[in-house]
Amino acid sequence: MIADLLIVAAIVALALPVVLARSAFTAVALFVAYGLLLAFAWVRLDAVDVALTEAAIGAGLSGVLLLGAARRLAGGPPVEDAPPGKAQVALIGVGCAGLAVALGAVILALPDPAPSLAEPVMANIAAIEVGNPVTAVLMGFRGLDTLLEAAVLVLAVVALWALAPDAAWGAAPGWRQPPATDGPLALLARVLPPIGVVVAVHILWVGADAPGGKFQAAAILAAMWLLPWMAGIAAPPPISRAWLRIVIAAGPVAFILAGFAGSVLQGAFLAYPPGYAKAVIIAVEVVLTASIAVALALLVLGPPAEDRGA
Amino acid sequence: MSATIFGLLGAALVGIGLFGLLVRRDALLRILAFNLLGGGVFLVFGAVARRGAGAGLPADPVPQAIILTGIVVAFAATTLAVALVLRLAAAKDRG
Amino acid sequence: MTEILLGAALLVLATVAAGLVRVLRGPGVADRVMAAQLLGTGGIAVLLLLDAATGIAGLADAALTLALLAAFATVALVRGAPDDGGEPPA
Amino acid sequence: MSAGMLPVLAVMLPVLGMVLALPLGARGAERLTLALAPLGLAVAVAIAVVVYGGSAPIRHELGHWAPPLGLAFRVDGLSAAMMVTAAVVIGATALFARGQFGTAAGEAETRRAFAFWPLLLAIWGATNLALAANDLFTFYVALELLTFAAMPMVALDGKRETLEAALRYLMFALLGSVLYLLGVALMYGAAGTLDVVVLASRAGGTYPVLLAAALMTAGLLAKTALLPLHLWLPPAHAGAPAAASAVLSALVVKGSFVILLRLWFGVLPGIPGPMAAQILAGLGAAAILLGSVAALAQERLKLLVAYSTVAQIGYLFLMFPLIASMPGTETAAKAWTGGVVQAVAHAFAKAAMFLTVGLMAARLGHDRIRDIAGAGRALPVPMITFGLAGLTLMGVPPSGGFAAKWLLLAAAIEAGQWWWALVILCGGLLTGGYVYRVLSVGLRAGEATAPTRSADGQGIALVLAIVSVLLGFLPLGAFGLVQIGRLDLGP
Repeated sequence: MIADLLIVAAIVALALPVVLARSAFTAVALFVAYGLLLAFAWVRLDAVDVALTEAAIGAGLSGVLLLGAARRLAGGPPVEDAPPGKAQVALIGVGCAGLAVALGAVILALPDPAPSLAEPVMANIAAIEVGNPVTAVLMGFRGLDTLLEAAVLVLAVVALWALAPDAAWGAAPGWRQPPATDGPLALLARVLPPIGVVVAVHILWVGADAPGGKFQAAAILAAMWLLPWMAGIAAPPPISRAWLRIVIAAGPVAFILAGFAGSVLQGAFLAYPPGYAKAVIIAVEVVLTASIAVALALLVLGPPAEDRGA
Repeated sequence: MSATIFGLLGAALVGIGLFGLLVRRDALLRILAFNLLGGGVFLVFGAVARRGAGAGLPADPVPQAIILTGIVVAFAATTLAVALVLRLAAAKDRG
Repeated sequence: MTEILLGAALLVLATVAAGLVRVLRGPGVADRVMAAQLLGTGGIAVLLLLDAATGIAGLADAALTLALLAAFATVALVRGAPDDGGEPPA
Repeated sequence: MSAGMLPVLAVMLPVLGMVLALPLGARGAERLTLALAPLGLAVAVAIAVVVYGGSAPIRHELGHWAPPLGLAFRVDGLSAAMMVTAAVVIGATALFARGQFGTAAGEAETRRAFAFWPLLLAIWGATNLALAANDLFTFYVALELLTFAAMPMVALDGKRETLEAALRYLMFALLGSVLYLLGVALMYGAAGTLDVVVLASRAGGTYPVLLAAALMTAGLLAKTALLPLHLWLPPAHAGAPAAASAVLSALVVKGSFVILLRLWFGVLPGIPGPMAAQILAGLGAAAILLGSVAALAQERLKLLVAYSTVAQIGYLFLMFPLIASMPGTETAAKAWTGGVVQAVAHAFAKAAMFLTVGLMAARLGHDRIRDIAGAGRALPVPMITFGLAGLTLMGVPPSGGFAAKWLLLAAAIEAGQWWWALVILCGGLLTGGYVYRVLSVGLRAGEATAPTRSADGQGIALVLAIVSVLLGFLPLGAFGLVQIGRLDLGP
């Protein structure tokens, strides 16, 4: 209870200045701290799977992405329209506060006891053959959503690359990093990835029966893959590389093929053969992890940029 | 109890994020505000999940699974928005 | 024993919250960055203490993840912070 | 193979194609798209035949898990009609786009060609997903797919204005998504399920449900670009390449609209009061009138067509109060059919119009309306296409647009809500105004010449325009298809 209130107070104390910050860089630093605290909120909500994801993506990958953007925009961020007037700001403020209050009131008015699918999930989890109920939902009961989300990530990579300048097409993704430095940074970038890969494999493996799984493992792998590039001791592969594109596509393709196998063998898309459900799920998850990791890393890097050759 | 507290936090974050999205003109700050807003939405969902504890589980796994995929997609959206803003800034630099 | 561990977790959490003041007030970017790092370290401690106290599955893994990603974010901060360590021009 | 496989194929073929496009590269993706187009059309037609023949929706429980725990596809008459529409529009656009985005053998892959084909397939798959799915979160995934595919389509030319339009669109779209998702969270908290059919029996008119519905509606309206949330649409649709504009106007905005129909008439039949429906239609009426006036005032052809989309979207919302105030009656059925036929007819007409306007701009070297005098002689087929598509938009008989507007008009009068009838008539006149303006300048003698004489694609646009007109010749019985499995009549 006290811990909850402490976390809530800290999160609000960070979120407000993010919105009001004068410089983008300050706002991003605040935002990274906010992401870390959010992970605690998820632990307190008994959502350790989500806490893992939030720590990896919310605080880690997002932080790196946004810090990079803030640095590049430091010269003068693009301003779109004229800023709203004082009266307008006040009006929007009242409106947003009203929405927040209404939302809070409605949350207090949610039915008690809460309707839930926890029981049907546990009653049927044996057929999915995994111990972690969240994984059972992701890969079993709502497998279609997960499959399509994996496709969304592939689409996001296509969309990102579509934003490249024509002159840079086919080149390596991302902006040119400052030249390599020897010393602690380069050392870290050499030492950390092997450890990270082991941790990622562990998180993926336990994910079948305990909190963890492909998204979390993929986020860690992506971070470890990015490290040497960020430290300037290695360069990412050009986006025209065939293997890169094949790895990104492999996960969703494997998932879709598993789905059609269910159509043929079991009479329903994404139905797993009894006794082999866990084997199929883990096989698909391993391929998916590789695809998602590469996709996430490429999304952080951004499209190929023109200043690379300059 | 935790569910209610964090649900209300989610509501507050939705208000804060929406305010930032509508009032700020700096594109990067808008992206941050969008992420605050998204975090608030996920917390509301998380509160709903926690309230749905049952069958020996501390929380309803269905909304938790939805939040997981939601976080990944929100991240992808953020990367696209950032890339677009950077590209636009580069285009403006060239005049 | 559980109470002691939970109390310790709460104490660390309070320390982390105190560190937030630096994140919020700066004045330099370096101050904020260091404070954000304290959050990461403190976060790992809190998670491990909670793990020992409650035994909720996966907390140790969450701490592990946080440790890796905090190091990752540090690299980004070091490479990304403006050279002077102060506020970039607004 | 059971009929349940058909919706799975309709969704998964384009999605699989989109994913495979990445390793295949631009040339392979182009060929794959052109191969999938007839296949997808065959699937869509088969779906329509099965639904029409069986007079019942197709259901398929994925992984044999029944809702509320699992997910099910449910394809009713509305979905079937829209799936056929999507398949035709996508196929026609793909053929048309070969000229602009094709890659010859041995040619290096360009950015535009690399991106266009998977984005097109993604829009197709996402549209079919929005039509087949029956779960509020699966709808969210479809919305995200649509956004992620449509945004880069807008920015495909890479010019500064189009990048700005894309950023504005992305901000609107992301805000819409997140509001929608907040509504989904509340809905789950209130009812413990996200399945549309199960929700219909569980979601009462409690405060959480009402706020959820309001948030989801607001989010979907931003994505459908209903006035006053339309600001992103004209620069985005006018700035995109012609082939992209065609699918953006014809399909992407309809995806969120169909989800809105599912929400109002599937999840919450009768719960949003008649007042809310009147407000929605009021916004629609404002969109019709202001959008048409704005179209009249445009200097550029592509912007004119884009503002015409803002106006034509308005018609879609006139069905809401007519169904809400007369639930279960003949009048409601007329309004439903009218709205759906409007969505279909507009998809064909607007795709034709954007393709043809793109052709004209490419051949004439500009799209300034006052300088197209002489285009009637230089570019007869595009001018005819524009005119035919214009007939449908005006609602002149016989055309698909006429059938749609006539049904809406009749329903409005039967429901005693004559003011909507007035709006429909005024809208038709204004539409006639801007279509006539283009035709009158174009048919005037003038020096506009088309230096390049390639005929690529003008036939495709003409066929789409003819289809939009021929819809008006369909026997009324055929429109019965869209009545099958209407959710407001019960599951």
